[in-house]
Amino acid sequence: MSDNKYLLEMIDICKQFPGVKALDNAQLKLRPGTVHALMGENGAGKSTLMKCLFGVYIEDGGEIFIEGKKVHFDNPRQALDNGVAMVHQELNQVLKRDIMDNIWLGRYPKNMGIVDQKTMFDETKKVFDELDIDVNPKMKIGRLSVSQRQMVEIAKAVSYNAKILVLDEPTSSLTQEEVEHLFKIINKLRDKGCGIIYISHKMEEILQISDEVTVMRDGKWVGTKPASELTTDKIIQMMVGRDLTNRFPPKTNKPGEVILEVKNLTATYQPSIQDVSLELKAGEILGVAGLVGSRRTELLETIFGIAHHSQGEIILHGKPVNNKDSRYAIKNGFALLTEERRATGIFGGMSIKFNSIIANLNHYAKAGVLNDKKMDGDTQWVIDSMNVKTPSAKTQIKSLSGGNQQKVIIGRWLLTDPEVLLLDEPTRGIDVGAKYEIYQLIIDLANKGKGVMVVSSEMPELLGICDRIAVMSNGRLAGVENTENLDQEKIMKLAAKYI
Amino acid sequence: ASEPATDAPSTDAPASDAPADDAAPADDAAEGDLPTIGVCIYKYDDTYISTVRQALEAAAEGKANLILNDGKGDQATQNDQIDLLIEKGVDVLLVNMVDIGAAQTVVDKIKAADIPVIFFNREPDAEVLKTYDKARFVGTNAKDAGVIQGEIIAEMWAADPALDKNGDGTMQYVMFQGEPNNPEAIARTEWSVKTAEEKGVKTEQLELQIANWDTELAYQAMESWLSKHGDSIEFVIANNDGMAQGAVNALIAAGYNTGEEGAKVVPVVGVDATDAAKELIGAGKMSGTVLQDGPGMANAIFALAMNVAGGKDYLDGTDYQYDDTGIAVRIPYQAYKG
Amino acid sequence: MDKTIDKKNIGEWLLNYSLYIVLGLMIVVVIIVDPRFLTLKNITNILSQASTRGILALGVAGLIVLQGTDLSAGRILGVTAIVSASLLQSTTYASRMYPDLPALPLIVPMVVAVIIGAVFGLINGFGVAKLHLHAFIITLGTQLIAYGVSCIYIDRPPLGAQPIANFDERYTKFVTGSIKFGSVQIPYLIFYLAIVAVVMWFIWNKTTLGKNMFAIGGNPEAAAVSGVNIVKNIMIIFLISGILYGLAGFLEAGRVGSATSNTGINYELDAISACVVGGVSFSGGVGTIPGVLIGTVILQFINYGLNFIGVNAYLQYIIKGLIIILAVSIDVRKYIAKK
Amino acid sequence: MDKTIDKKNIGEWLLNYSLYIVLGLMIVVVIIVDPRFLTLKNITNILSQASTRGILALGVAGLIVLQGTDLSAGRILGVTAIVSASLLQSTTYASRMYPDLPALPLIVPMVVAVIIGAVFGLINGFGVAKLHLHAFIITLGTQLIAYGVSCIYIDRPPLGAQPIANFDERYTKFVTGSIKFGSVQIPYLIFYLAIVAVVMWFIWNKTTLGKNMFAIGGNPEAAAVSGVNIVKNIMIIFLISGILYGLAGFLEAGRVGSATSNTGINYELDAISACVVGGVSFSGGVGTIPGVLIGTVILQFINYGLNFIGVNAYLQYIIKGLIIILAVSIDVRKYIAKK
Ligand SMILES: Nc1ncnc2c1ncn2[C@@H]1O[C@H](COP(=O)(O)OP(=O)(O)OP(=O)(O)O)[C@@H](O)[C@H]1O
Ligand SMILES: Nc1ncnc2c1ncn2[C@@H]1O[C@H](COP(=O)(O)OP(=O)(O)OP(=O)(O)O)[C@@H](O)[C@H]1O
Ligand SMILES: OC[C@H]1O[C@@H](O)[C@H](O)[C@@H](O)[C@H]1O
Ligand SMILES: [Mg+2]
Ligand SMILES: [Mg+2]
Repeated sequence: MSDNKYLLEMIDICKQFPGVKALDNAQLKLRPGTVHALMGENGAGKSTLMKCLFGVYIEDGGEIFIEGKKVHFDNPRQALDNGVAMVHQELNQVLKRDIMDNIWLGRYPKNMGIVDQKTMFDETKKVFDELDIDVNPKMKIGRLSVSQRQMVEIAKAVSYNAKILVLDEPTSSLTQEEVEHLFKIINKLRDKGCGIIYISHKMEEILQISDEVTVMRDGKWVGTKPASELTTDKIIQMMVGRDLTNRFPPKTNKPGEVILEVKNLTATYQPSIQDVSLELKAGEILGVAGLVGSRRTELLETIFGIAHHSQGEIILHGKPVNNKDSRYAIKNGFALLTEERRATGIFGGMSIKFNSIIANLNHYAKAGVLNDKKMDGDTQWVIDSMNVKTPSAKTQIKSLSGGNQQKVIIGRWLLTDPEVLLLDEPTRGIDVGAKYEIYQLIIDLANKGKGVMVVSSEMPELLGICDRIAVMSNGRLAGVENTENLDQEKIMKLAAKYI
Repeated sequence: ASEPATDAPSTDAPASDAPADDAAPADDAAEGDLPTIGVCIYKYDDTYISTVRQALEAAAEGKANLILNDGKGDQATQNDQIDLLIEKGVDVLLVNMVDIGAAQTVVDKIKAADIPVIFFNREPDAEVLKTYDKARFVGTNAKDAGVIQGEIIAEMWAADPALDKNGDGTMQYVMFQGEPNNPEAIARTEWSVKTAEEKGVKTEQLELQIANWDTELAYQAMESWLSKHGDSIEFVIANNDGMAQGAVNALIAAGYNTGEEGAKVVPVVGVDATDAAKELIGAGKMSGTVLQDGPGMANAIFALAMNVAGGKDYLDGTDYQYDDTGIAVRIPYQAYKG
Repeated sequence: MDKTIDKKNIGEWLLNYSLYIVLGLMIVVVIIVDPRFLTLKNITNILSQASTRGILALGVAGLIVLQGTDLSAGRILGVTAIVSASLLQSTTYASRMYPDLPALPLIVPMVVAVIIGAVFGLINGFGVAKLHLHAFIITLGTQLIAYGVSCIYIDRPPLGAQPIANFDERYTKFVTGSIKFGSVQIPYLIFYLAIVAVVMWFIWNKTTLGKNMFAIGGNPEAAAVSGVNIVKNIMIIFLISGILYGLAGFLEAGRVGSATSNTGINYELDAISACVVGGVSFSGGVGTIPGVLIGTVILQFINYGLNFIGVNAYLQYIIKGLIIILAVSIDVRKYIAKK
Repeated sequence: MDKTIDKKNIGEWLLNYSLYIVLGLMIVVVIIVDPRFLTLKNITNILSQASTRGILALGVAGLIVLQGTDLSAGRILGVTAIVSASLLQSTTYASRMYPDLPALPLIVPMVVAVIIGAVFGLINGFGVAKLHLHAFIITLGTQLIAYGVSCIYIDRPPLGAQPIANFDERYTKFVTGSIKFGSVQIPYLIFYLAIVAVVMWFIWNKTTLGKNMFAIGGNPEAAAVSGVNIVKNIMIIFLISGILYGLAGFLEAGRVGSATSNTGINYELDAISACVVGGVSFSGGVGTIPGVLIGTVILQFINYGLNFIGVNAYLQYIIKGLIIILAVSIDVRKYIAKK
């Protein structure tokens, strides 16, 4: 059929979901010993294509060849058995079990029919050492931070020793350091002759790591080119089908008076944040940087009131506020975009309308009875102003791509007309086009005098849009600096201050 | 077939004959001085059985300590309770079995502990009881209730030709049976019809439903039968008043048996003579029932129990007699027609 | 190409209306076996029998939407039935429970029943919302408690656990009466169910409470972040369920003509089945009022129809089991993610 | 600072051992009310009474770990009890079900019971794994079917639905016999439970099947993408549950001395309660074998202890309800995420 030039060929793959043609004759050809980046806007069909390869979905049409042999996988087991391993965009882990149980799930080493815990432990340790992961394999995985969990997921995929390794946004919550480490591993695997499919929205990474780049748009194949022939702008142009000159919109906001003061905030249930004090001004974008587990998420949660504090004060407009829970927070003008969209953001089975209006019901209700017209109007506003790609307002949100889901949730919060926005990784897993839109939105909000706190693991992003950046280190505040005085290296130094 | 021992006095069986009275007066007797009687009830909230239980408690007041146990309609639970009562060292056991099939197991347990036992209401096989010389039974003659029902039916059928609505000379009836494997239920179902036939009533069964003695289940079944058979149903026979009541309520809702002048009537007969049934009969909404004398049964059980607890023979000083099994005391039924 | 689309559309249509199709098929089978089934009276019978169950199911449905369940529904119905019954015995009935009680206005026992139901509902809600118990457990607890309370209430010397019966005429009329439309008698009970269903539909679809319910059921953590007062909303939904049980209990005693400590036993299984057959999902956040109603009618139809065509009582259990499995198997096809 | 840590540690310790503490407290209360309770015989009584229930609970537990439940457990136990009983009636008993059946080796009826249980288990598993039904629904269906089958099996002309009783001596001995250790009689039943518990502990903790079970219960998607054969593993866990129900049914008939169509009714509620009281969580992926055992013993102790000190039967329901709520309320504290 075809010569063995390619490790993997996916030809004319089609996949239809109710209402969406997710893949429309998509193509991908992966050479052995290369890193192949798969790029595309949110919803372009990258994850779907990989899930077809991995047997999670079954394609409606098209052919898949591995080393020239036609294959068809009905389930992940078959894919794994044929040398394909995958890190999924969503973290699929059994949080109540320990790390080793998760890593060896589906292939437990056995000794006379009994699961061999010792081998599991030793092998896990080996993989972790190789990847420089420093956690006890016997720990419950649910106790790890998101980024640690992502590292474990990568370790697991690597440990399959697969010919083909798919990484679907593996670095979405990794720090710079961890990313560097991951790249070392990837390079090692490449040298061994593995083929690696790498999906990411982080342009720098793509150019740094990949040999070839395939770009998709609307489920279709747009093109495949050697990375050496590409620049960020060229990739973006292929992805969006038009020019996108700047990655960050012009910063037009002007910080004004202090609106929010956080004084000596210490969370009740430790380990968590300790003695954090900072100020947020009207019209200011304050970044929050830090290493994994530095408690940035907890900082936002404690300010928002869904995590309790034992000491300290939160002062809004000079008056202490007591955010006893999210209702008080919303009433007091706070909004929190959470880090784990699927777990704590979307109502998957519900419509876009439901997802848009749910935090703002008080505005539509008279004596508990809702005004449908107002709700429809606001939903339309969310779809329009966030540029949500959806067939209708009644579509279930879970059938949107990750990026579009995120836009709906940002829209949800904007409807509540907050004064202080707490955004935890607002652009995680969002494509460049949409990222730009979100940056613009953040700046617009600041222009309207709102205070915005942005937690992000992408330092260029923080450096690109923030007025000041607070750096967290091991639950403490290591410093707050004007952005002009900072660069990636300085941030890293601060991040290590209390370790 | 053996006739019931109708000569045994029931309601007026003097509990004061019981030996416990010879002991110190109740008020200054320490609890420990009184005999301890373990009682196992098949299901506490069974209407009829709870009359027996209440009467038993009244009889025991100041004369004995009763330890009452609710079998909850589950023989396994009852077995567990018997183990416990044996371990507590009661003087006598009174057992109203859930499932008479388990009688041998229960008798064996009790025999091993050498505790006297009186079974009541739900009758185990006499052969089983005879494997233990300290086992007795107090109850009714299961078939009698059915026989009396049959007599009531035959009498009514003969007295009022209008009951044969379709005039075919045959009584089309529906039957509500208690539990599937309860000997009383089976005997009542069988003998009510058999007796009516013996007395010259030709019968045809339209429907039979096992309704677990339950009013609601009977109500539902009756409602659907009524719409299916309409006026073809000429008689309703129920193993107890609970189910009869459900049938009556469904009939009333469908415009029958309203007790008003000229209303269409489908006669309903039950067993137990509960107060509710008596009231319905008084109001002309139900036709008859068979009185089962709960207090009478309780008094008999208690008298026998006190005797054996006091080291005497079961029947010592009472007017009760064994039937031809030599170990069972029978409390008679009576017809109740209002 | 056109043909496959047609086929797919028909398939989807069949799925969407599967419940109605199942019901329709069952009706057809019954009519074929016994054509006498085809009377209006049978339909009104089924509907009025479905009424108290329907009200119960509407109460349970909200709890299933909240990812919960309710094992206590039947017993709560039982205790409220007993209490309403005891307050409405005919004053001419000598052995009534409260010999000195005057004839009460109907509304009084109804309110008492509703309050008792509400209290139990609140206990269940408290268990779920505040004690963080799974609904299965707290309602198993209240099931036992409600049963114990019923027994203690009903079982009084000298007679013991007697059924409470012989009701005041007004009560019986209020519950079992009917309106004549031309030649058709429509039982009041059908109207009562209809009123409750409309109110519940409104709550589910047009109020903040309804939206919050679906939010909590769909993703409790997201709801917590979105300013939904989880505790309050769960408590209110449980409160409403309790109110409906109380109402159903009040009606059930009147409908059946008596109440015993057995009244309501296992009703919750039918109510839950009705919800699930009607498309309310155990995974939470999914369900509709018409679905619950059709589920209730299907179950009641199974009971009634099988009896009507004279299926052996034992076989009825097996058939009922099979139909429940079948109906839900078809319904879940809608939600099974395509691979 | 040290003090608060101590306090916290004590708090945690109390939480971790809460079940044992609850059990201990109950025992103390019973002993205070009636010191005669303190005999070995009472303990062996409770344990042997807990045996068949414990085996049932061990079967149900795996299904709860899989985020499921089982409403059919009691009825499956019932049908297997009936069938084993019918094959082991004393050959000298005239009205036995199979008059011509010779005395069978005990293993034959046991295997038959286990096979019947296994078949029901597989049907349940098929419903969950293949038809994608919630366990509540498929097991509600098989509950009805198993009951119907029991009734039809037991209800034969000419005698109708007689209890199946009068067992072969070997059977009764095998089930209700005991071994003497010094002055203590230890019933065989306790050993049977112990053996089953050890086997199940091994399966849960030392085999791929067990680990897969926890993974599927904890996060089915994670298990799926890791190449776990979800369908197969679910089916096997259900199969095992069915086998245990069959075994429990075989033992239960022998223990009680008879089997009827009522045998096993509502046992599943006790089994599920035992699991949940013992810390098996409805949210899936959590549970231990010792937990299930202690849960079973706690429930049996409630029954036994309350009867022992002579608590009114109706009050017992209320107290049992309260204790279940209390025990689980304490247990769930462990898992409530504090923020
Ligand atoms: N299970 C599903 N059911 C229905 N539609 C789906 C499903 N999964 C994906 N889709 C749709 O298929 C399209 C492609 O989605 P996919 O997740 O593959 O995009 P992506 O390129 O990975 O996007 P992102 O960068 O946001 O992860 C989207 O329109 C999405 O809404
Ligand atoms: N070293 C650790 N040991 C145990 N648990 C940890 C550790 N680090 C973090 N966690 C837990 O992981 C979760 C995530 O931590 P947190 O979100 O505060 O870190 P972060 O700096 O926001 O990291 P990320 O960038 O991944 O969001 C928290 O619930 C925290 O309790
Ligand atoms: O076994 C229970 C039954 O006992 C019968 O004697 C009685 O008539 C029935 O109403 C029912 O109580
Ligand atoms: Mg994707
Ligand atoms: Mg974080």
